Amino acid sequence: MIVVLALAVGGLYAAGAFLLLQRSLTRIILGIALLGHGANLLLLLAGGASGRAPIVDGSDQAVSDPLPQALALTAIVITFGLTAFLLALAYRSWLLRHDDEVEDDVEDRRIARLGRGKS
Amino acid sequence: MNVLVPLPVVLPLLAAALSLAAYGRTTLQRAIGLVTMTATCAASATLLTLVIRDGPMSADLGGWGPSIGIVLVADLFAVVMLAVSSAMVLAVLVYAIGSPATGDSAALFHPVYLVLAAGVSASFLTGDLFNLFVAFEVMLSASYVLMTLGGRAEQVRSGMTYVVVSLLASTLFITAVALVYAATGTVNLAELAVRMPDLPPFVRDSLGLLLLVVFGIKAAIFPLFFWLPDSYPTAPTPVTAIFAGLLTKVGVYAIIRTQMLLFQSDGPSPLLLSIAGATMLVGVLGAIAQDDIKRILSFHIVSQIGYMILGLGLFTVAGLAASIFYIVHHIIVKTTLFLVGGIVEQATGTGALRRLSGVATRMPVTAVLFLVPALSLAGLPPFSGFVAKLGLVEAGLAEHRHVIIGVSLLVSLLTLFSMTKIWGGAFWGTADEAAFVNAAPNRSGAPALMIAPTAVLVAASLAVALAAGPLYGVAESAAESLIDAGAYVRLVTGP
Amino acid sequence: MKLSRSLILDMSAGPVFHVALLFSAFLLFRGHNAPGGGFIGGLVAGAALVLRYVAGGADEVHRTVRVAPELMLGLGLALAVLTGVAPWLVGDQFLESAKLSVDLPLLGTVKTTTALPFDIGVYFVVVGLVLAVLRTIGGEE
Amino acid sequence: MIGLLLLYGGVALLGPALSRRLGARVLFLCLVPHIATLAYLVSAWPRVAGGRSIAESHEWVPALSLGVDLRLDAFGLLMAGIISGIGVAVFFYARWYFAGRSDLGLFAGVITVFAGSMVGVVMADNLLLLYVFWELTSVTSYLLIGIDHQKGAARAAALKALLITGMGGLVMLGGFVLVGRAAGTFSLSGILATPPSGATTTVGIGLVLVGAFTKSAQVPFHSWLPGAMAAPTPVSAYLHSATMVKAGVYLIARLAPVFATVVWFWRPVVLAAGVATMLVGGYRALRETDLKLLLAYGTVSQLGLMVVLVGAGYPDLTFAGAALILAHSLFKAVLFMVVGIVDHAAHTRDLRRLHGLGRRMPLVFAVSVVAVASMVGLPAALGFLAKEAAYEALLHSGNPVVTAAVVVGSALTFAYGARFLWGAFADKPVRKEDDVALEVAAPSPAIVLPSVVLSILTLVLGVAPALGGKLVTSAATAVGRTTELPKLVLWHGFTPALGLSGLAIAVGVALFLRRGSVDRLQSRLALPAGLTTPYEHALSLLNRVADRSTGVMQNGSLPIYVGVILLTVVLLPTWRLATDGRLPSRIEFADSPVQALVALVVVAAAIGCARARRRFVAVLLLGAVGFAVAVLFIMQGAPDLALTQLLVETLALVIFVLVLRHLPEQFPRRSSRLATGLRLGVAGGVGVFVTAFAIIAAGSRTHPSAGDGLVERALPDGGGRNVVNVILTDFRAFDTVGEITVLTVAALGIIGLLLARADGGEGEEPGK
Repeated sequence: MIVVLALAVGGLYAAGAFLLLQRSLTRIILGIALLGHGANLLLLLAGGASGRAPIVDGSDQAVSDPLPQALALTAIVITFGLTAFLLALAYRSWLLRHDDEVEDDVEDRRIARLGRGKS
Repeated sequence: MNVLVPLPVVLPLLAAALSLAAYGRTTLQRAIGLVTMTATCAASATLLTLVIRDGPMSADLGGWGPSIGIVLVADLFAVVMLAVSSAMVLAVLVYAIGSPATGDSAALFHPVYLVLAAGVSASFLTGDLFNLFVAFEVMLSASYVLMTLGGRAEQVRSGMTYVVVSLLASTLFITAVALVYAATGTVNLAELAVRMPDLPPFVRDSLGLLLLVVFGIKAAIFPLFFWLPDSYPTAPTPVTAIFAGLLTKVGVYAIIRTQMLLFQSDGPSPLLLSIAGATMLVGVLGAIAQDDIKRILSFHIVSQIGYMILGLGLFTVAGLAASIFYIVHHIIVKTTLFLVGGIVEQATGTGALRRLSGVATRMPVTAVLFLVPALSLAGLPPFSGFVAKLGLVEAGLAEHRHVIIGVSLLVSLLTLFSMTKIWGGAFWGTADEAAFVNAAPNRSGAPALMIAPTAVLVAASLAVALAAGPLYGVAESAAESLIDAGAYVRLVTGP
Repeated sequence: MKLSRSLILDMSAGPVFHVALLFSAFLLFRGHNAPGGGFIGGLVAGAALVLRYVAGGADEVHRTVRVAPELMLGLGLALAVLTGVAPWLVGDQFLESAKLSVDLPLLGTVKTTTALPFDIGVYFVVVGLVLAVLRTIGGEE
Repeated sequence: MIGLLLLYGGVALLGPALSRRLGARVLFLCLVPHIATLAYLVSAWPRVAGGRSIAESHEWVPALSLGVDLRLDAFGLLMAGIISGIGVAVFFYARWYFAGRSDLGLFAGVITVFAGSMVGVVMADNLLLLYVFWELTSVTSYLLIGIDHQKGAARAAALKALLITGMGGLVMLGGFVLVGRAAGTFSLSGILATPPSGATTTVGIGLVLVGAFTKSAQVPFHSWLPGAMAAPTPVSAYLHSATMVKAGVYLIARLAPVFATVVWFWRPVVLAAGVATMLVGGYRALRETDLKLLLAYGTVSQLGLMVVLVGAGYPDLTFAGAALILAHSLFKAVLFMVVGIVDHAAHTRDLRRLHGLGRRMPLVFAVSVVAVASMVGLPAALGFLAKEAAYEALLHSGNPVVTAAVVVGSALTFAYGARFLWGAFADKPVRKEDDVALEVAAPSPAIVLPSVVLSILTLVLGVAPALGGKLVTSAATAVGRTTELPKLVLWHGFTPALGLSGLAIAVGVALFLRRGSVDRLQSRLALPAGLTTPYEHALSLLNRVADRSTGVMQNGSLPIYVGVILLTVVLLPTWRLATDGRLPSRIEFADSPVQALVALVVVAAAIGCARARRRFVAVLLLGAVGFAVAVLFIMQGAPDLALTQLLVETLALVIFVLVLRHLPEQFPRRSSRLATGLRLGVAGGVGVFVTAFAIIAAGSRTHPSAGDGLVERALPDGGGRNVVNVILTDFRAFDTVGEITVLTVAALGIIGLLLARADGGEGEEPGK
């Protein structure tokens, strides 16, 4: 494992996690996207050392592991589709409430107040 | 057999495509869904009988085999889950067609619902870790759409929580897959089972724990459960019902599958047992604190997951058999309870206990349909939940795990308490005719197409109790095959 | 807020769009042997549609592609799954591929595999998704 | 025997179906299984007399040792006879009690299930099966107590009974499994034949006792029984005097002869509970002004006495206990039915308001006198024989303290028995505020008939001990495994036992005559009203704990949920990694300086994105991350991946922009320093964890990659040179099918969300 790349993955995860912990939905989506980048890069790195593109052309040079590439490609596309959906959800939320923040659950808050009120 | 194994995935998927092509022609879409799901049920049932008779089967997709392509594995555990889940999908589909509340979004509902069915089947069948991720995504993406169907404000809000938490779990799943591949060089489960023991124990354990967290989020175990009670209740009833019955169980299935195949422990796992106990307790306490039928039931999902993890955590045949039986029982019973909750909501326009009263007087048939699964959920005899609970108690005491069994019995009492909260709050009391705004003028208060599948499921749960002997035998065989990871490997890689 | 539009974009959208579409088809067909394939082809076609959108808004996209996104998604998915199911007819496994040689009027004999119709299905689904996005998220002003 | 149980089940199903047509007459239908049971018992009597038994077995869940194993011996026969015999009387009574009501379908069904379960309890030879029937009686009792569920008090009482007995049941289940495991069998007869011993058994039996105590309303679990009086009178007469509450006594009687010696605490605990229950019940019965509650506490007291008698495990005491069980069932059922008749006739059960009823309904008064005579142990009634036998046995093998307690208990019994008769029937002055005109309707002969029959039975058995003696002796033989038993006799002569009887009666008479002083003493000693009982206290504590814990755990905030998940991810595996994890020895820093530079760009852009205050800046930086990652992909040798990444990133940017154009330019700023610090901490932990885990995981690889095989087979078998594409469309085409399915669904979701009405989509509200 190349340390620089592992560090890059770690950086992406850290930044993504930080954004995910926010209340603004836009930031949360950005966080998920960053985490997605980190995960895809990690997947690729899992294949081991870098090499020539895995295209069979008769040469003997070592090629990079194609399996993680295929897996990462699948993951990228899936993340893309779901990010698009999440953006649509954010947009819908904006249309309904004109707010970008993720609210707390109403019923949960009611019970939390009950719990505090009686104690 | 090559055709039969992928069929429970292929049929609903193809039907989803057709249903899309028939976009907006509701009758045609309904027909496609009903025909396909009936066929899927038949295929799953056939698989089940064949596997019981001849042993497990596998299918090499594309004809490639384990180290090149993706393998589907129909072992007993998988086909039991498949058979139960496809039956649930069909029953809830009928309910959804009968339910007036799903009318507006029918055009979208049908294709997406079928995709959900395909994703669930694929999750059970796949023998490949990355493909399991894909199957999860298929199932989850469909669940995101179903959960926000109609786009009401509260759905959008709770949908956010649900989608964000699920996406985080998916990213962690990819992370886990990547780390597993980095350490072993394969994503095929059978090959992983062979290679895992070669890893240093701490790497193996850490991978196991990471996967436990990943699936634990989907299964809603402690401390990863909170998204569930916030999000499930806001979806339309058929959607909540099928989520309640199936989605968390797919998570439990994945936990059991990976823990047994890749990270099997020699004796009871204190970690899993503690998680089980905490999950049971927080779930049932949450349920006691709630005031809404669907929210109470949602917290009970969490609580009941604890029982399933309890059986796994013992790592014995008896424990696993009890878990498997519990899962089957719970899928049926929990789905039914949500369907009944939906009937009450449909008739009265609310699920809030403080606004409900006298449902049993106005809708006696519905009351009976609630009572049976509610008592079963609390583990009271002679219903299926009792057999499941008894199995766990015997298995746990056989391993001298007295504390956790004590907790499970206590939780059982608390479950009963919170079921009586619904019964006493909504079903008993004086019936105010004006409150039953939408009630159909019959003894069930609901359209026949909502009542019929609910009644069939109640009958099914009674049948599970009655035929518990042979069914428990099946659960035991499934548990034995799970304990013997080598059998799985031989099936996939050949002798 | 309306996205800024330039004259050059306006004029080039038409020709560029068609070239991009052709290029996407090229990527789709060569994918089995060189970088490309259904995804990449579909994404390029999607990018072309975005260009069209930037030039003329959602209506322009609607005029260009009259197929409903739901239908395109359904067809793409059906094509991919049916390609997977077809081997059952000859007794093979689900998703088993076979090599084909097809005589096409202009290109002559093309050697390919059944992975191609599968990839075409993928292509359609990707384009369907982009269409859906542009019609909905892009539709509101 | 299973046929009988199925008959109960079948009738239970039929009842609700026919109730609309039959009205209250549906209860006649419920008599069928009782009569069938009685007939069966009569036919079985020759085969079980003298300690023998009949057994039959049916499989249910063999894997869990749960089978329908039934066994009938003389004790079971006595119990089943009481259940079905009293059942006939009470159901007949109920038909007139409920005359005119047409909503009895559910009632008929549930009470028949109850009766069947009771028969099951006394016939079950498998502990687990016994538990099945046991809990069924709890649930049916819940539904029966709550039959008048429009009243809040009925609902609360039903719940209380269910929770207390249900709790006991679950504890008992744990005990059963422990005992069964220790014994290696769940067969009751097997366990009694070769009893297990040791710590597991001791604990198990202790748990079983708790279950039996709750069911038979022993102190401190007795409070549900008086509450259960919210039920209609037929239910009280049947469940809460004759049958259900005897289940615990039954079980204790079965286990006592064996476990009184095996388990060290058996005798002290059982006798203490029994004595306490007897005294508390009797004391409270003297205070009640509601006739039904008076009887309820009387029942509590009698149950205590029964437990004392059968719980010691001595044959002669068991014999007396069996006689008392029979006698109690007969007289207590009558007394409850009488209360129902009085209530119906006078519309009150308050003994401060009732007066002069003895004159107005002499027949009812007469049966009550017989029943009370039996209860307090006056000669010529069955109860006298039972009590005499009890004193005999206590003097012979009992402990003097217990004997004294029984005398006190009997004195209390006499006093509240007299108080009952006086309260219900006597001509007495009534306080002015209570003196509402008492309109008394004459009861119909049919409703009185069952009481008359039972009273006659009490007298007949009382003066002809041989009739019931055979049954009681056989029952005690079956339980105690001994044949050396006394007999029921009318006249023992002037024995010490008779002396004790006389003493108890004398004290009882004194207590009754000085009832004014007793009342004053009791009200001075009484606990202040409004004090919460332990049950209420526990219930409110439970609700508080539930609210609080849920309020803390489930706080509804997404960032906290995400934070907990991330922390779990970091902590759980890290805990294991940190215990003995090592970094691999072979670590490379970077392939090339350019790679390091691009990696730096990735991280810098990611941090910039996380820090950005403006939405567009953040999105552009996200794009920069994407493009830089694509460069890394190319350097790693993944052109397809890089190309896909570039295109996806571009399209994603477009979608971002399309959405963000509607949103404000700046992010809202509201975080405290602490919150930001916490976020940074968690985020940093995640980053470190992933980096470390990645390096460690990759460093522990010993096997070759699956990808190597794919490269070899791509061209010859897959028919393509681009291995990645062959994987996607052929080797792992199934992944791709799933992937395009996700895309399809995402597209549908977008369509669904944004083409739904933008006004809030109220159209989806159920029922609109």
